[in-house]
Amino acid sequence: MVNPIYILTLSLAAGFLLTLIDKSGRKLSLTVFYGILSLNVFIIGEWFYRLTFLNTPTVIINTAGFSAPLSINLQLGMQEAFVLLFANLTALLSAVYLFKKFKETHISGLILYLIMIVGVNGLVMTRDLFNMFVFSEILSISTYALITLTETKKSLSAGFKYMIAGGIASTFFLLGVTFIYYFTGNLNLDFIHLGNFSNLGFISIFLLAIAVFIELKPFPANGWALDVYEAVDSGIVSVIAVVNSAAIFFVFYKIMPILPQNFLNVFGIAGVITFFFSNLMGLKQKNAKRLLGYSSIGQIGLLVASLIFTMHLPRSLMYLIVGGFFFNHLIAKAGLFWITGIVKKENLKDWNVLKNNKPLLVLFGILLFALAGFPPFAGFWAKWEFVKMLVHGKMFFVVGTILLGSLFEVIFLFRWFTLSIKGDEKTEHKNISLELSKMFPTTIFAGITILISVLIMKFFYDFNWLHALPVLAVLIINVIDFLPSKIKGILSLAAVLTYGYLIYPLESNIQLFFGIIFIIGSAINIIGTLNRKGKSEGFYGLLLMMIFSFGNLLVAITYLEFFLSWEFMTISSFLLILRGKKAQKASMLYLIFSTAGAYLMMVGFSLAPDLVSNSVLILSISNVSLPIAATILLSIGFMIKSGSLGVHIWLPEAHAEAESDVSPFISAILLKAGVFGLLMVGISYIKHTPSFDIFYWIGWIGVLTAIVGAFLASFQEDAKRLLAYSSMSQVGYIVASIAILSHLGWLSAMYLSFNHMMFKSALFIAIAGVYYRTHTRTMYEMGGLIKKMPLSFISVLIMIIAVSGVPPLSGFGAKWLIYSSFIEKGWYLQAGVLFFASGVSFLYLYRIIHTIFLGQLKYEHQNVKEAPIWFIIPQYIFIIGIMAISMFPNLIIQPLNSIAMRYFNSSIIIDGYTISSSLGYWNGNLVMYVTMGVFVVPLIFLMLFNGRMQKVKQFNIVYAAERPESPQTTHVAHNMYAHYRKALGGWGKPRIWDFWHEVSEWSHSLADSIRQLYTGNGQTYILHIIMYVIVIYFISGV
Amino acid sequence: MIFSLILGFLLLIIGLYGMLTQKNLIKIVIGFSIVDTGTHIIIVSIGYLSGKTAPILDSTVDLANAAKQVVDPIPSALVLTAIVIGLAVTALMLSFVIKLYQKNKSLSIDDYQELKW
Amino acid sequence: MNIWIKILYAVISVLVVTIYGLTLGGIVRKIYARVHGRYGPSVWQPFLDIIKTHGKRVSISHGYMFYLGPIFRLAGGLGTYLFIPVIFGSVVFSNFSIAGDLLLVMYFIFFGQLGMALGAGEGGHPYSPLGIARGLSQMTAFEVPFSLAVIAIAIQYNTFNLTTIVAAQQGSILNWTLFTNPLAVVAAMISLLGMNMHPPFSIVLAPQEIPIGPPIEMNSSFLATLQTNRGLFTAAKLILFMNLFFGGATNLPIMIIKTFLIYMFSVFVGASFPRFRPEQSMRFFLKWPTLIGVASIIFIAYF
Amino acid sequence: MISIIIIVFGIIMIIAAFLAIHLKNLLSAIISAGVISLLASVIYLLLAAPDVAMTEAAIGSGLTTIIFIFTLKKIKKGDLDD
Repeated sequence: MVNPIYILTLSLAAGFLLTLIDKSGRKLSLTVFYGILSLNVFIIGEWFYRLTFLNTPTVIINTAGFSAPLSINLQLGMQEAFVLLFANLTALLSAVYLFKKFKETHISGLILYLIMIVGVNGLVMTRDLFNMFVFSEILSISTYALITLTETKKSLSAGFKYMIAGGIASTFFLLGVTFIYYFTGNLNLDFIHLGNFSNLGFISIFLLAIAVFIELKPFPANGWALDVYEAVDSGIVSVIAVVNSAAIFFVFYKIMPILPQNFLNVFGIAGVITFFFSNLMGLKQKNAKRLLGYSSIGQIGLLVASLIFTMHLPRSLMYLIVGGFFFNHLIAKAGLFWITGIVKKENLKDWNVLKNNKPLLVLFGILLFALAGFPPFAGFWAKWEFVKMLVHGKMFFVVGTILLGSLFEVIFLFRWFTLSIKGDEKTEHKNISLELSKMFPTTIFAGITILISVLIMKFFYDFNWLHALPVLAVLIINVIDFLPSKIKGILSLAAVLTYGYLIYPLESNIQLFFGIIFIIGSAINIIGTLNRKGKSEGFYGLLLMMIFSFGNLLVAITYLEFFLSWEFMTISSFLLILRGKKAQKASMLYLIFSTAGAYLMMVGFSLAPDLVSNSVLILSISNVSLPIAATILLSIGFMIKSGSLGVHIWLPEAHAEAESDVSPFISAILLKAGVFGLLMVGISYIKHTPSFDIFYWIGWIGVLTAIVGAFLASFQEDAKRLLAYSSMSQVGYIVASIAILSHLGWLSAMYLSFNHMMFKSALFIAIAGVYYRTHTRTMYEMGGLIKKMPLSFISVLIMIIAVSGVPPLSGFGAKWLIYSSFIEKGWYLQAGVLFFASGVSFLYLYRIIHTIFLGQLKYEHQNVKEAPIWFIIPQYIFIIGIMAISMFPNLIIQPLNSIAMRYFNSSIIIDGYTISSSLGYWNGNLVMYVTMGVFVVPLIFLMLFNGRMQKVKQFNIVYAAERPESPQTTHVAHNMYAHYRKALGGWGKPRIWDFWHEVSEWSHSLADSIRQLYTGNGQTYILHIIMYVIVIYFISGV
Repeated sequence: MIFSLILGFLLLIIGLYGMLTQKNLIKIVIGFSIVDTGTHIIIVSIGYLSGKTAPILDSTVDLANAAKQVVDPIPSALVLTAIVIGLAVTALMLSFVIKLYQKNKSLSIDDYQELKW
Repeated sequence: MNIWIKILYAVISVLVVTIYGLTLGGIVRKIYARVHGRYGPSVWQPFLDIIKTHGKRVSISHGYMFYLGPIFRLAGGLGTYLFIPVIFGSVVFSNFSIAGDLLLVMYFIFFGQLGMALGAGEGGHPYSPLGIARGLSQMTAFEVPFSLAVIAIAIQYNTFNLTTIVAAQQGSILNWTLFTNPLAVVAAMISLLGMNMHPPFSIVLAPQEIPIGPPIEMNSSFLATLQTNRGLFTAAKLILFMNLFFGGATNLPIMIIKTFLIYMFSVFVGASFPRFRPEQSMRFFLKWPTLIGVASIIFIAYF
Repeated sequence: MISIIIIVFGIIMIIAAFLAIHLKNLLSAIISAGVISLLASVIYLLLAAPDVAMTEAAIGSGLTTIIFIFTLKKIKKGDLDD
C-alpha cells in the first residue's frame, strides 16, 4: 500500500535524475524509465484493486499538512484509480512502443515523457482548480515538447497550431479559475457549490468549463487537433489521443458538479454535434491517421454526451455506458494509432499490404470492430444501453444524430478495412517489419478489448454461454486452422448438427420450423463447401459463427440477446461476403445497409415495452404491444435484411460477389432471418393492432419487390446476379404474404420460405458447380452444357419448375396458397401484380437454364466435366425434399397449418391430400399422379413409334442456306429480353440505384464542403475557438 | 481596480487580434505574450482592494488586523505561477518557430498549412 | 369411383376433344386461305399432317431434353385439359377437376410451354430461343389482363372452383359472366388474342423473321406430337374461356358451338390485322387491356 | 491618483501593444512588447503586488524579451547561412 503521492514524486524525481543517470549509459536510464512507469501502473493497480474490490475508502491526500481548503488536496477514489490505471497502462505501453525512439533520441524525450505522466496523474487526482491549471500546463508543455521528437515540417507546424490553440484554452481556464476564486473565495472543488454563484458568477464557471471543453476538441473548434493526429509520430499521438484525452475528460467529469444544468445540456448537444460532423467529414478522408483523428474527435464528443446524459442514471448503468465508450474508444484508438505506425502507410489505398500479414490483420480487425461498436466489444453494450436510455428520455433527435454519425463511422472504418483486405493489387508488396516492441502493446490492447467484452457478457448481463458460441466458433476454428479444409468442413457439419441437437427441445413449432431452415438448411449447404481445396483459412469459423447466430436468433429470450445474435450474424456474413474475389464494394454495401437496419432495430427495440414472460422472444413478444414507431422501425430493419424494394441494392452485389459456395447461405438462409424477424413483429402486431395499418403498406412493398425483382432478374447477364434478384422477388412474395396477417397468408409465407430455402440453395450450388468448371458467371459465355453436366441440368430443371410454380411441383402450392390468401383478404390489385411477377419469373428462369445448359456448346467448354460430387450431393438432397413435399404436401402443410393456427383460426380444411380454402382446393398428390400419367403415356408412345432416331452433330441445324460460323454467333443469349426492355421504356431504368448513388454523392460532397472549415491555417483555428466560445456563450444563456 | 481590469481585457483583445491578423510567426508569439500579460493584469486587478497594501507583513501592517489591511495574496500567487508558465510556453513556441524556420526558411504562417481538411 | 373407369372416361374425353380441336384447326386454315384468296387445304389436313410427319423415315434428335420437349408440350396440353371440367354435369367429361381449381389450370398451362421451350432450346437453333423469348415476354404481358379478369371472377363468384363458377352461370343467358361482368370478359378476350397467337400477336412463329420460331428444329414424330397438342391445347383454352365467361356447356353440341364462336373471334381479328412488333405487342397488353382488367376488379369489388 | 497613473500607463501600453503587432521591424516589435511587460510590472506595484511586479519585470519583460531577441538572432543567422 504505497501512498499514491509517490506516483507524482517518483516520476518527477526520476525525471530530473535521468539527466545524471544517462551519463552512465542509456541502458540504465531506460531501465529506470520503464521501471518507474511500471511502478506507477503497479501502485495504481493495487489501489484500484483495493478501492474496487476491498471497499477501501477513498484516499484523500492533504499536502503541506493542512486539510483543504487551506491546502491543496489530492483524491484517489475508485473512479480516479480506474482512469489512472488505464492512463498509466497506456502510457507504459506507449513507452514500450516508442522503445526504439527512446533508445536513439536525446534523453530529454524520456524526461518529458515522465513529466507528462506527472501532469496526467496530478490532473486526475487534484481537487484544486489552480493546481489543475498547473498540472494541465505541465501536461501540455511536456506534450508540445514531445512532439519535437520527430522534427518534420508537418509535425512542427501541427505542434505550433496545437500550442497556440492550447494557449488560448489555458488563458480561458486561468481566467475562469481566478473569477471563480473572486466569486467564491475558494479554489477547492469540494468547497465550491453552485449556490455560491451570482448571475455574473456564472461567467466564471462558463470560462472554466469552456476551456476544458475546448481541450476536448469540439466541432468545429478542433482543426488543430486533427493536424496533430495526422502529423505527429504514432507513438506520441496515441498518448495525446488517449492518455491526455482521458485525463482531460476526467477533469471535465470533476468540474461537472459545479456546472449548471443548462451548460451541461449545451455541452451534451455540442458533443453529439461533434460526433456527427466528425464522422461525416471522415467520409472524405484518405489519410489513415487523420481518419483516426476524425474518429477520435467524434468519439470524445460521444463520450462527453454520454457522460452528461447518463448523469442521473443508476451508477452501474452509467459505468457501463460511459465506461464502455471510454474503454472502447481509447483502447481501440491507441491500438489503431500504433498500427498506423507499424504499417507506415498514409493513404488508405496502400493498406493492402496488410493482406499478407495475418497477425497484424487480426489485431487491426479486432480493434476496428471494437471501435465501430460491434459486439461483443464494450462499445456495443454501451451503445445499446445509451440508445435505450435516450429513447426512454424521448431524446429522439439525439438518438438519430448519434446513430447516423455511427453509421458514417462504420462506413469509413470499414472502407478502410475492406481496402486493407481487398485493395488493388497494383501497389508493391513490401512486407511490413513487425518489431516486437510495437506489436507487444498492440496485442495487449487487443487482448484487453476482448477481455472486457468477456467480462461484460459474463458479469453484467450473465448471458447463456450459447450466445458466446458464435465467437467461440471463430476462435476454435482459428486454432485448428492448419487442418485441411475438408476436415474442418466435416467438423463444422458435425458442429452444426450437434448445435441443432443441443437447442432441439424448442419451445414451439415456429422455432422448430425456422430451426429446420436455419440449421438443417445450413448443414446441407455445408456439404457444398467440402469441395474446397487447400486450407480455406478462417472460412469455417465465420461460417459457423453465422450459422450459430441464426440458431441463437431462435432461442433468444430478450431483445438484447436477439439483437446480439443479429449483429453476430451481420458481422460474420459481412466477412464471408468479403472473402469473395472482388467483393470489396459488395460487402461494403451489405454492411452499410445492415448497420443502418440494425440501428433502426436498436431504436425499435428500445421503444418496445418490457417483456412480461421468460419465454423465447418469438413467443413472449405476442404479449407485448409494440408502439407504431417500434413496429415501423423493426419492420424496416428486417426488410433491409430480406432485401425489400428500395433497400435491396446490397442484395445482388453481395450474392454475386460472395464466393460461390457462400451465396446459397446468403440467399437461402440469411434472407430468412429477415423473414423470421418480420414474422415476429407480425405476431405482436396481430394481438395489438393499432389504428394505422402498417402492414398494409408493407404488403405493397412486398408486392412491388416481387415484380421489380423479377424484372431486374430477367435483365441480368450474370447468373448469380440473376438468382439474387430472383431471391429478392421471391422474398417479396413472402413479405407480402406475411403482411396479409391471416392464417392462409402466414401459411403461404412459411411454405414459400421453406421452398425457397430448398430451391434457391440448390440453384446457387448448381451455379457454383458450373462456375467451378467454366470459371465464368456470365451466362452468354456458356451454353450447351447439358451434354457435359447432365446432373446439374436436371437439378436446375427441377428447381426452376419449383420456382416458377408450375404444377406438379411444390412451387404451385405456394402460388395457390398466396393467391387464395390475397383474394381472401381482399387485396385484389396486389394479387394482380403478383400474377404479373410470376409471369415475369418465367423470363429469368428460362434464361438461366437456356443460356447455360441449352443452345450451342462453346468450343472452350468442350472438355468441361460434370460438377464435383460435393456440389451434386446437396442439390439432390434438396431435390428429394422438393419431390417429397410435392408428392405429399401434407408433410409440410399440416405442421405449418398448426403453427399458423397458433395465431389465427384455421382457414383451410385438409381432407386426405385435398386442401381446401374458402376459395378453392388443391390435391397435390393427385396432380402429381395425373401429371406423371400424361407425361409417361406420350413418352412411351414416342419411344415406340420413333425408333429410327439418329443423333446429329452440334451444327446440324436447319439454317437457311448457310452454315453457322461458331457457337458464339449461334447462341442467342446476350441481352435476351432486349425487346422487353424496349417495351418498358422509362420504367426499366434503375431509379433506386440512382437514388442511393445520389445520397452517397450528396453526403460525400457535404462532408467535403464542411471540412473546408479546416483551412490548415493556425489563425483560422484560433478564430474558430473564439467564435465557438462566443456562440456557446450565447446559447448557454449565461 | 476597474481601470486595470479594463486595461487587462483590452490587452487581451489586442493580443488576440494580433494572433489572428499577423502572418509572421514571431508576431503571433508576441500576440500571445500580450494576451498573457493582459490575463495577468486581470488577475492582479481582481485581487486588489483599494486602500490596502501588499500582503507583506512589515511595520506598516498591524499584525492583529492584518487580514483586513492587506490584499488577498492568492491571486498574486496565481499570477506568479502563471508568469513562469507563460514564459515556458512562449519559449517553447519560439523554439518551434526556430525549428520551423530552419527547416523551411519561412516565417509566414501561410506556408504551414499543407495539413488541412 | 373406380379409378380405372375414371381413366377410361378421361381417355374418351381427350380423344373427343383432340379430334374436335384438330378439325377446328383445319377449319381455321381454310378460313385464312379464303381470306387470302386461296383455295386452302382440306379441313382434315391437320390429321393428314400428323400421320405424314409420324411416318417420316428420318428422325433427328439433339439430345434428351430435345426428345422430352414435345412430350412436355403434349403433357402440358393433356394436363391442362384434364383439370378442366368440360361439360357441366357430365361424368365422362368432368375429367380430373377434383385435383385442383382454376389456379391449377392457369399454372398447368405453363407446364407445356416451359417444357417445349427447353426442348426447343436444346435444338441449338438461334430462332428457337428468339421465338421463345418473344413468346415468354408476350405471355407475361397477356397474362396480366387475363389474371386480372380471373381475379375479378374470383371476387364475383367468391371461388376458384371451376365447377362452381359454371354452376353460377346456369339458368339464364343473363347469368353469364359476359353480362354480369363485361369488363373482365373484354380484358380476357383481348388476352385470348395473345394466347392464340394469331395476328396481330403472332410474334412467336413470325414466318418472315424467324420461320416458325421455337419448333423450327422439330421433325417427324416430335413435330407430330406438337401438332396433336396444338389441336388439344387450343380446344382446352377455349373450353376454359367458355366455362369462365360464357356459361359453360351442359352438353357436347353446345360446347362445340360456343368454343367455335369464341375461336372465331380471334380468327376474325387475326385475319384482319398485320403483325405487331414484339415490344408493341407487350406495350399494348400492358396498357388498355390491363386498365380494363383493373377497372373490372374495381367495379366488381367496390360497386 | 493611482487611477490616473494606471490610465496613463494603460494608454501607453495599448499603443505599445499596437506597435508590437503592427511594426514591420521585428526587433522594434519585440521591444514594444517588452515595454508592455515593463509597464505592467509598474501597474502590479500600484496594485499592491510588489512580488508579482518583481517577477514580471525580471521574467516578463526581461527574460521573455531576451528569448525573443535570441530567436530573432537565430533566424537572422540562419538567413546568412544560405
